[in-house]
Amino acid sequence: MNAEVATAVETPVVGGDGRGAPAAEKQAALRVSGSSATFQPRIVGFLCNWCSYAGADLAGTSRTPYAATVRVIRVMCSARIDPTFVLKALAEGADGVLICGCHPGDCHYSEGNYKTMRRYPLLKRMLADFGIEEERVRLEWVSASEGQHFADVVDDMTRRIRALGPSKVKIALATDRAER
Amino acid sequence: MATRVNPKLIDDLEIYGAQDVSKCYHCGNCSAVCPFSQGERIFPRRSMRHLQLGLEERLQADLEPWLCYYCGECSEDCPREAEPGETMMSLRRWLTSRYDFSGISRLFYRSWKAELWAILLVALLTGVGFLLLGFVQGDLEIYDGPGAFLPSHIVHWFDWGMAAVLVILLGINCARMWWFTMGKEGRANGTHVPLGQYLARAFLVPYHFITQARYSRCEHKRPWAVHLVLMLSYVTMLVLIMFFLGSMQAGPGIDWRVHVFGYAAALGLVVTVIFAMRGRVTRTEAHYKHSHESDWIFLILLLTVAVTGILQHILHRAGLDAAANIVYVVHLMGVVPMLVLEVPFGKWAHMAYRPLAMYFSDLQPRAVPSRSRVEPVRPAGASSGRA
Amino acid sequence: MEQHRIGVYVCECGTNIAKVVDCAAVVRAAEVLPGVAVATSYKYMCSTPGQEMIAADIQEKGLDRVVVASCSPRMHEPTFRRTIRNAGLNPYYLQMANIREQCSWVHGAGAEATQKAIDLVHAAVNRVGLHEPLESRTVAMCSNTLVLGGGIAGLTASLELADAGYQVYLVEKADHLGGNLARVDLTAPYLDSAQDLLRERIQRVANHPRIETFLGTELRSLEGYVGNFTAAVALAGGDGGSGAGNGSAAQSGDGGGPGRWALEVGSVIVAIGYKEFDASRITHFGYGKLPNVITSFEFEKMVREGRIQTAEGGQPQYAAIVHCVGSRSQEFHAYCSRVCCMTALKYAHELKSAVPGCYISDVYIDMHAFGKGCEDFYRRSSEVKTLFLMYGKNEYPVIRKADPADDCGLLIEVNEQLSREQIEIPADLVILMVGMEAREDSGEVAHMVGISQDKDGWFIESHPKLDPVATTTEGVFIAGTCAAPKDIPDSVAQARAAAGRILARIAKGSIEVDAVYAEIDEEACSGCRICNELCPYVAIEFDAEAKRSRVISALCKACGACVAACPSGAIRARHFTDEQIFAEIEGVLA
Amino acid sequence: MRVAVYFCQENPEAGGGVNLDSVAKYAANLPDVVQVKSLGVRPKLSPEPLAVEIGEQGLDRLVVAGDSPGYFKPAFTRAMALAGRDPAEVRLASFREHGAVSHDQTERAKAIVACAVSGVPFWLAAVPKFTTVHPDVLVVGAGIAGIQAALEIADAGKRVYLIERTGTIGGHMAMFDKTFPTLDCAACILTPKMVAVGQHEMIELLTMSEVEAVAGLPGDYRVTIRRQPRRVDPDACVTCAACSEACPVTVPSEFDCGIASRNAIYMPFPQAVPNAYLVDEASCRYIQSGGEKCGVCVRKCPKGCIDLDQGVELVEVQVGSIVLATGYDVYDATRIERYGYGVYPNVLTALEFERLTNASGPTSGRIVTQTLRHNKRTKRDEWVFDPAGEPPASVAIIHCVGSRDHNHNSYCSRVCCMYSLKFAHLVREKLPDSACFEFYIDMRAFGKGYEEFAERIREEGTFVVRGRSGKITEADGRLLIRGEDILSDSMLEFPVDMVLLSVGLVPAHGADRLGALLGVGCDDDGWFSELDYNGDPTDTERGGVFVAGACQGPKDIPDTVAQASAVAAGALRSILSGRGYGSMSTLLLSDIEARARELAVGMGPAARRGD
Repeated sequence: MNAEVATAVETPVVGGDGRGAPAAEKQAALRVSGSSATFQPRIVGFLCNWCSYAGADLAGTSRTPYAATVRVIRVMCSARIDPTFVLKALAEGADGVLICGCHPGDCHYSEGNYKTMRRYPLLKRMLADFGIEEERVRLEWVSASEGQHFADVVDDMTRRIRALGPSKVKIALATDRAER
Repeated sequence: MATRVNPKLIDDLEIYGAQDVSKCYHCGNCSAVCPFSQGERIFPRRSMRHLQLGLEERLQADLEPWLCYYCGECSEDCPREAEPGETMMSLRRWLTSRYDFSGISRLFYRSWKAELWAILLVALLTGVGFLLLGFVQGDLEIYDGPGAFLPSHIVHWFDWGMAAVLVILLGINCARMWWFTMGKEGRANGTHVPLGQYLARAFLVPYHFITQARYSRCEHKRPWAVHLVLMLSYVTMLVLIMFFLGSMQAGPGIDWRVHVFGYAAALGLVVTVIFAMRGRVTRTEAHYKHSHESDWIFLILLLTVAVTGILQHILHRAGLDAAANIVYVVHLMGVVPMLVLEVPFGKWAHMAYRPLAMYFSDLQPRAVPSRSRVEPVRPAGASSGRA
Repeated sequence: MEQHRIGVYVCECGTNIAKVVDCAAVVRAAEVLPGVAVATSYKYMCSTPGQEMIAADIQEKGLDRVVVASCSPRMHEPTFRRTIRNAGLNPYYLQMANIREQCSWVHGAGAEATQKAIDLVHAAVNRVGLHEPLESRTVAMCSNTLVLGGGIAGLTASLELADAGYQVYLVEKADHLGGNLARVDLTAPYLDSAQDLLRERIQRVANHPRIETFLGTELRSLEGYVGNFTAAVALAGGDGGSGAGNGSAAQSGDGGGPGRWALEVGSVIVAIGYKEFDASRITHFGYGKLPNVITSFEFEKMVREGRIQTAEGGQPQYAAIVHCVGSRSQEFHAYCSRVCCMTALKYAHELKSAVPGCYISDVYIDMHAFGKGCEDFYRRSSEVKTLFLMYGKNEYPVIRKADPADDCGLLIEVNEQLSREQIEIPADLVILMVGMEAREDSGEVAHMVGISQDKDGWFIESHPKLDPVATTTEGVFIAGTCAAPKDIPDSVAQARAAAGRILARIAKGSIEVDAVYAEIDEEACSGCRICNELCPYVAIEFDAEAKRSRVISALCKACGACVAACPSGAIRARHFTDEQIFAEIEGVLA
Repeated sequence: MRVAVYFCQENPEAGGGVNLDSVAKYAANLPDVVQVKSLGVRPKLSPEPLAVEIGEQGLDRLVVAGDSPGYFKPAFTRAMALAGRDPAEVRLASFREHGAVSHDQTERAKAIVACAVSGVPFWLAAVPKFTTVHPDVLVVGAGIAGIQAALEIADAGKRVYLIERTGTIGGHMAMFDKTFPTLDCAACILTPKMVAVGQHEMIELLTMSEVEAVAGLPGDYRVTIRRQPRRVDPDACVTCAACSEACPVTVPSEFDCGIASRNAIYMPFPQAVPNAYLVDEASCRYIQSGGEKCGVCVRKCPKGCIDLDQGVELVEVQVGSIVLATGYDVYDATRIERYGYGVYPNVLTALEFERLTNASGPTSGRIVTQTLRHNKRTKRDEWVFDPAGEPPASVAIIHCVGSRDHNHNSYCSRVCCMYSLKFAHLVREKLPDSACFEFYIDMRAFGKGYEEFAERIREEGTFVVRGRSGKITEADGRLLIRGEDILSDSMLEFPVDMVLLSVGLVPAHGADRLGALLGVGCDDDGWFSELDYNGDPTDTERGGVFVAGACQGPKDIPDTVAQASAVAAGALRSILSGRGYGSMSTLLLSDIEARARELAVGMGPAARRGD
């Protein structure tokens, strides 16, 4: 009931929007730089709760625009990110996977990110075996104070993956569904 | 080349009346409320700044102090009670002493005792001189006509002599003013104002002198009215004495053609002077809040002259010629110091400096580059824009 | 998988979300997802009506899972957990979708943002179905507190706690109490005695039965979790400093040994203060090269010793004070050090008093006279004819030696902003107001107690506005200048605030700790012990007979490192299970 | 030890405080004191002759006494050094700083001198007797400070009575749109706390209430609270708005600073806590007509929870500690004619703009200029903020309105610079094509992340002008603003569409009365006086009474919250230890003397370290 009362007053503001504008421009820029203008990649981001997720939040609070391509999944620590998560994501049709953790030495759990660092090369090798371009998976350190950095990472990754085009798995899945 | 700061200058200016300038924290309020602060001429704040920093050269070249009429609004609105209006007033005093070649003005402003003694001395000499003149060639019982104690033609010649002295003294100081504000400055930034412009705009001097047009643009109108009346009365009196002294002194009949002006002027003088004195005592209006000793000396002197002038006139009409003559001498004892001391060296000099300042400030933008070197002296102000 | 009754609540957050994300569309998309019983949007979900709406639906419509799509869970997860708990649902039956910080605030209005929001909601719906009812445990709260740093903040916090009747261990790295304030003579703006203030605190601390002071001592490690920490402290760098206060008493139990103590504490207050900026880093000022260019603290010493004089031993006729040395600059520190302006004015007054004839120039950028009585203090210093000169940010004044002809030793050249003149200021003594910096050891400390630092090295509070003394690590608090530059009153207030938070906990006797931790399925565990070494909190013990590993849940901080590493997949991270995350992945990519 | 006492006054006005002669007489009779001198107001001291005097008298310790005697200390310190004595042995006896402000505090002044003479810090010797403390706490004022303090104490399991003058908690913060420098919306971070207060079992919330009388002693106060009738049962009300829709009266809304209207029965704002309607006695037709007219809301209310005849209620509570968090009001901008506030429709105060730009405000956060509307009821044209109104093409923001000005408030209001910058950001964000000008004197961006924020605003393209604008006049429908742009050495005079006045903060009305009731002093500007500026910023002269937030002096949110928690600490400290401080006024000179004497033993010279 109260919902109606309150929402009745409210009508979303369209236009005259300062924050929107730069974001839009940016995305336009991304499009032209990308190989195919239409293709909007889907990136799954695994962010550690203490640094990177906070960093992504900071990008928000400081209104730093970036491509709307990443879908964030929060984990307590980058060390929690099981290689199978990455493979799962790719298998489900992600065009890329972004893994973010605290900078080496800053881990909330003192050395979780070192474990991540050690696991990463192995993961890459695995991907190579599956014939997945290694650029589709990326490990980045983003601290709680690096909102801008996070935005840059996402934009950069979006650009690269656009260049690569949709992931094979995804295409396979698509055709697969088409046949069924 | 950087200009050296001189933190001692404000101590010096204190003597000229600028007591609170150090309080200013430069919010710019005063410049914003002042209707005259426009374009290149930003004051009082900028002048206050130059004073705080002790940039004597700059201050000496500034015309701004003369462009301020002390309506007092800036002082009323000042958040720090830094009295910008009074600071401008003090700067005018300081400038007067700077323009003056003789150093007398500086002496007067720094010690009112000296000023008083000088006035008394000159008055005494005048008194003695005229008494001698009277007793030697005339009769104390005769005020006017043949055998007059002080024959008008002699006094008239004397007046012209006075005027000449006055013009010379004041002329020199005005020339110095020109040099400081136009000549030297012009050289500094490699420009000069063409003579043609000087001539073309010359009318501004009498214009501003007579009308006080600028003053009328202040928010508060009354000070302007008072000042105008005072000034006009004074000028009228001057004209009468300089050109119609004969018919002025003639009597006992009243020659309305001249005397009516005399009465008007005298009335104007007395009323405005008393008004000013009242203001300085009650201190209700901002521009009367602070009084320098020189202000009082000036007013008292003017009042004496006016009153004695009227008195001798009345006595003469009453047929008490002897008394009239005595009062006449006293009158002259006031007039002479006023002319030789106050006008060139004291507060009265501003009646020359102010219109000149208007004139110069009008000319300065008309300056053209001199053929020699051309380079701006001020560092170009960084744009306020997207800082 | 059994059918759930999930409620999806999309917050418009005024227009913060609604202006970019088409909330109605998100609701429509959510409605059709499997298990979703209710989907609606509202202006402010966090408001009372918003929360009541959820509670009502839980009771009336029999919801068993709740998804809130709004701001970051770091902001409101506790709020909504409380809401559904009060409505009789297990608090962990909640999942939030962050469609503000990570969507509406970073993307332009349009289909993309809305689609992203839909995906995030989808993921949340998928995940929440797999949530398990978890119970957060309450653990005992140890009433002892460890205070790091014996400056005014540390002293004040210690006294506050000890006066309430609880044990405090005050650990100071230096060989004396008082910190930076011990070097100060008078405090701005009332010019009261800093030493009296300090003497009062130190005296009370020294005589307090409940405060145990460790001088010349530093923290070596901090184990455990909120309410149950074990702090290892030891004499700094082995050398005893001036001995370890009265610390050699009872506490040197296990892990002890000479000059080492293991302290059982429930909370930690970090109040390690600041260090001053090294003025020699700014070459324009010639600090260290020109004899009469000194730092604020060097001048402070002169004042205290009553020897305000130039290197040549003469009385300065001209003195200059330069503000913002190392602060508010691009090359050094972007931030304002907050106290220098008032300190500079203090010096102006002190100079006037000790060297009556001295002309003082104060070279500043903006006069930060914001505190109680400060503006008045500023006015007074201009009344005594302190000459204030304004220079531009990042346009440093240049100090150079004067010619023998000049009546002063040094000249400061500055582009004076208020007159737009390039001017030079005579000076015999130049005081550089050096700013504040994070201490070198702040990184170390941060790491040991598990809190984060911002780019300048200041400790990050858990919320800059509403939680200025707490940190992301439960039970660890920050106070005073180690969080950011601060003056004495603000430091004291913060110190008390930290003490207050701790007293509140102690008063309750116990604290709730998160129910999220790892657990080992003993059937599946192969006893390979990989996890044992992996755990940074030694929270995994090995049962020799059973040849199985076991997690000590109280110590586990749920990082999940072991989970990812376990070859036999025997370890589950509660609330972050593989299934839950897989479901989330499917959700975002559906 | 040979001690000399010198009296000097910094501030001529404050000199009128204590009776210096009797203090001087007293000082002369103190042990060790060999000489007492009165140097008068702002004496011109030169160290050299003082040094000679010190040498001749063989003085070991100097005491400088008066209001803010620190102004003269360095001269004495240097004199001591010149005379070859220990320069640390110059002690201050600061009267004003230690609470000896008025004539009747001459005894206090004596005590201060006694302490200084024996080299003991005053606050160490002057400790009032401890009292037992009742565990309940009263918090006056439910802005962010009061809310924070109440929550902290209540979370410790102690009972809190939180009283608030208006119909809802939240205070000024609830009116704000965004908060500097992080720009997260005030509602987002405040409402959870408000909700928590509303739900907390240990918090007894009394809205529309004020302190009527205070009896009892520190640790055991009996406070009578005057509770204005809400006339709506907050527990029964479901905020269905049936009543307000029926209400024939419309008056300006306080919460919206009068830029929007409300009914006589209304909700201050949707997230109000308690979340219920209330009746404004002053505008309700029924009440004004003595029950003759109207009363339609009662009939319309589906739950029958409106009782227009409800009367005032006096509640008495017994508490051990009292927290003052009464906050502030904003300066009345109409007192500065030259800004034309109240004359020109588009000259707004800061709070009005907060509401205008707030998503939950009358224009749903659109920044628009006022439009002239014909009001059918009053048959008059009125200026209103219409969501469809014309957005301003240029906005000027004037800092320090009523602050830092001898003619108004001489103090700095501490928050205006930052919120003005925030406004600039909001304007540029919502109206990217608009021009925005900041007229400031000093940009006081001193907090954590503030300077960076200021830089960001400049980069965003706001014109930041150093120079306070002097005047605003109207020229063909626009506002003509005139001021000096000092940094570019030019005069500015140009038209804008909207002017925002960054009005300063003044003590909340009635704070003085409350202070009088509780025996808490106020400083010259009317803010509550803390016990000690540096050492005890949240305690007061009165035992068990604390001050938090802006009522003690202007403050931003983080500092306010910190103080609120600090106050919670003070209250909890005394509750948990069962003993709290008594009032300073109960201290006898003899007690302090005695304590100072015993402390003097073992009280070494000043801590001189870290060089």
